[in-house]
Amino acid sequence: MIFVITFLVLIMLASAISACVFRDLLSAVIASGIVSLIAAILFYLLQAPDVAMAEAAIGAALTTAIFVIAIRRTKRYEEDEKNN
Amino acid sequence: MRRIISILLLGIVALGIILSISKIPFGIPKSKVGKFYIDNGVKETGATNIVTSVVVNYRGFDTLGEVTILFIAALGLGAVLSTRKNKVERKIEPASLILRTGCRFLFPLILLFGTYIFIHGHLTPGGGFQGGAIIASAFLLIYLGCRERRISERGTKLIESLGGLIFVVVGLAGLVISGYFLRNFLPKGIPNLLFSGGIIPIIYIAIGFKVGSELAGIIDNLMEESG
Amino acid sequence: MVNPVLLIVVPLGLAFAIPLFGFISKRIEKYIPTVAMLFNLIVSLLLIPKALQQPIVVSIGGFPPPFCINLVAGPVGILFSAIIALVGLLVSIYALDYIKEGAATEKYHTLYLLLLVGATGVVLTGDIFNLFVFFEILCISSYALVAYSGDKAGIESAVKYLIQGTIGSALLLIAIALLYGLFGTLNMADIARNIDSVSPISVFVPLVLFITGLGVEAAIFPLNAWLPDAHSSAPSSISAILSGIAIEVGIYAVARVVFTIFGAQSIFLFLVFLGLVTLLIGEMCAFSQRNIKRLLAYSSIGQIGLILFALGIATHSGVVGGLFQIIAHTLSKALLFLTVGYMIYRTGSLEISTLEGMGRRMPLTSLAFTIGAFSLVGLPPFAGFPSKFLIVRAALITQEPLFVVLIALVLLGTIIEGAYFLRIIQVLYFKGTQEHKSTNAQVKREEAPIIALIPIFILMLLILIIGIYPKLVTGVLNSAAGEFLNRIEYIKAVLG
Amino acid sequence: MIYYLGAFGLIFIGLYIVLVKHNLIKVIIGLSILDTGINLFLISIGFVKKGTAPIFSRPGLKAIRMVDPVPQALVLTAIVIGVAVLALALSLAIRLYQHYGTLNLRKIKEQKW
Repeated sequence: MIFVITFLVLIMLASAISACVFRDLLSAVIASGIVSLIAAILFYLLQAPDVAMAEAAIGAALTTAIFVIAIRRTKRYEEDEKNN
Repeated sequence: MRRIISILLLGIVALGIILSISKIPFGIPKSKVGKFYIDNGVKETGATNIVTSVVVNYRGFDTLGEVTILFIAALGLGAVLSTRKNKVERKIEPASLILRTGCRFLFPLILLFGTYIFIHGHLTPGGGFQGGAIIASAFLLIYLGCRERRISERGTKLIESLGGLIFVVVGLAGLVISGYFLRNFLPKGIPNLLFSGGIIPIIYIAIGFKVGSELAGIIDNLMEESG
Repeated sequence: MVNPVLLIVVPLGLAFAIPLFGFISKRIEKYIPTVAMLFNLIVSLLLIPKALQQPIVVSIGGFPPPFCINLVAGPVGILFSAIIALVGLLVSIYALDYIKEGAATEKYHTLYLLLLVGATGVVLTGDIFNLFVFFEILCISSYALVAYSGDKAGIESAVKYLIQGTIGSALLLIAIALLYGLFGTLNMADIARNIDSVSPISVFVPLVLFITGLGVEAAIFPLNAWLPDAHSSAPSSISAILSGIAIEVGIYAVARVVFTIFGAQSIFLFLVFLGLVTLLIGEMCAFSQRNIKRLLAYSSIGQIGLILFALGIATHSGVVGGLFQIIAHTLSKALLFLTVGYMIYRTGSLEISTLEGMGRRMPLTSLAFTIGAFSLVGLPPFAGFPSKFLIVRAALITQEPLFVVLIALVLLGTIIEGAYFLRIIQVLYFKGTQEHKSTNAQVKREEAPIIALIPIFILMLLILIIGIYPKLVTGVLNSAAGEFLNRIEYIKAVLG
Repeated sequence: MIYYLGAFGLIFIGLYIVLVKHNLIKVIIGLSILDTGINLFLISIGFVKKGTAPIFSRPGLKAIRMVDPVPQALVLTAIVIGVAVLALALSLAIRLYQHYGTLNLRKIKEQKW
């Protein structure tokens, strides 16, 4: 069990870091959605089914959808930081 | 430069929090308040889901505030996005047949599931917020599948207001009848039955409708003029 | 029997109902905030005598205090809720005309009412997580209201405000989580009772996180980058509320956390220095401003520094002085923003130099501005004088040489403040009149509309009355200071 | 214990993104990760080893080993607050983009700080 949890936490942190690194905002949003999804699984393992449900429905699904809509109305790529 | 300062700052914060966290052991029960709720929750509120009894009854005031915050966000989003009201005629390209049919097929089922979640909030995991979010995701699906459909703004407004008002009025009824705001004044019933828990199901149904219509309204507002 | 919970619930219910009223008639909507705040003012005034004898503790849901959320309507809570209701009422009357009918007018009025509900909730609640929730109500509605005008500046400052405010609330939530982990309870009195049973170092971290998190909203020195932008680009009625109520509520929350929950004597001197730095930086930035609303915003930072300084002295007279200064600042700054709102409306520019000759074009409004400015500087018959006098006396009474030096610096800040306000008043009355005299002797009078003059006039009167007869409020302030300084009494009142 | 580490990892990555990145949408992503981290931290404070969820779904369930319900209630509130702030922030980002044509906070310097 402990290995599964460690594995999940590591994936979660890795996708959080990749959300920081990605230049493509859409990929970053998907990565942060993965963070939320794994957090929901961890909530379930921590015996919090209510919160797991809320995180999956609100954090993972709706938040990602809102982000995607917002990106569609703005810009998809982060600008290069050096040219300013 | 900015990066180095930020990392230094974060380091200080991290050190402090780790110092403090080392005093909080992991995995042993430490809260007398939580223990009180577990011991007396079923008896005092009639809900078998203790989280629900905490959310709606013991800490119901927080929930009222939380509902208000979502209301503010929906309003503020409307105010921010609507100040320039030149609606561009959107070019709607229809979704593919499979997507459209699938969405139409799933929409009522998801609605049903969301309703189930918030009606059974006091018995099983779930409740008004989860159910409301699921209902909102059903509307999201409709936006993807049938792009010309829009929910009426009047309808969402009406449901939002009524949901909030029901919450406040139920609370005030408790104040009038028993002297405490949000007091669970209705008969508690037998635990584990659908009709139990006094005011909890009423409030959760109101919250479910309110959250569902608010989140759907937020998505609707964001989608507008996005062609 | 009037229940303090009504102060929060009735305006909240009315705010939820505003869209419903909108279905009946579009014209009712804008009167709802006025009605709600009138109700709050009456209820607060009714509760004052009872709250002075004994803090009114109301538990919500009818469970015994540590196990439910409870409201504590002591002298401090009732005092603040009365101020909020009073200023909220006056500004809502002003906004009846100032906010022009548009697509989102009813959203403005709803958000405005909810902002005041959040502020009232913060000052009345006795539970830290509930404090966080009401704080978020206050913050989120102010983000939305700063962006209400929808122009470039408004949106930009709302974004800055939102990012900094959200980081602040995140730190607040971490602090609450740590406290819950340490004590297993969220009730303020319960935490306060047990705070000494834990090693000081592990309590210190939540304390610092609390001060940082709340300090963003209270605009304490390094955390106030958002304030000048947000206050200057919001509509003037909202600037009045943000400057007059929102940051004071932030200061209240800091004081409540430091005094009541943590009882942290070691940090008081730090607060004094923080307040002094905030004061000097605010006043110096204000001095170099050309934009009138930014000037007023920086002056708010300076005043917040002064309040923090006074509270940090942590003697009885010091806290009384700080609370008095809160009242004086709320009334004067609201008055200044309200008058400036119509001056800007007439000239169409925020530059101070364009206000030339306003003393003749809008004599009543200019008079009100002058009174507000004099009160803020602390000239005698106005409300700012007794408060500054009390603070200076409190600092001298400690008889420590350190405080004598510090109070000299505070007076230096006041002199800077006096200098820039005199400059504006000079522009208002004595500049640009020569040309007018030669060309057309009769300058066209363009007074603010009568419905906006009513709240301005009432504020003017209040400033004068409190200035001439400070005993009117010192009674309440004395018991309020007692509530802050006597934790044991507070704990006993809540937990029995 | 690993939960604490995960939660703090998320909190610091979130704060780092907010402090260092210039793109507004990136900053908002950082805020959302920060929120998730705090929620995970709160829930792991309330965890009890070998505990069950605080739901009396079967009549014979013992109350002695149950997870603390209070943090779960708090997190439920915090999640909803988080999504509310996020939606407002994104709507502001959309308006900001309409005004300036960029989301880079460094380039948007109309007003002095």
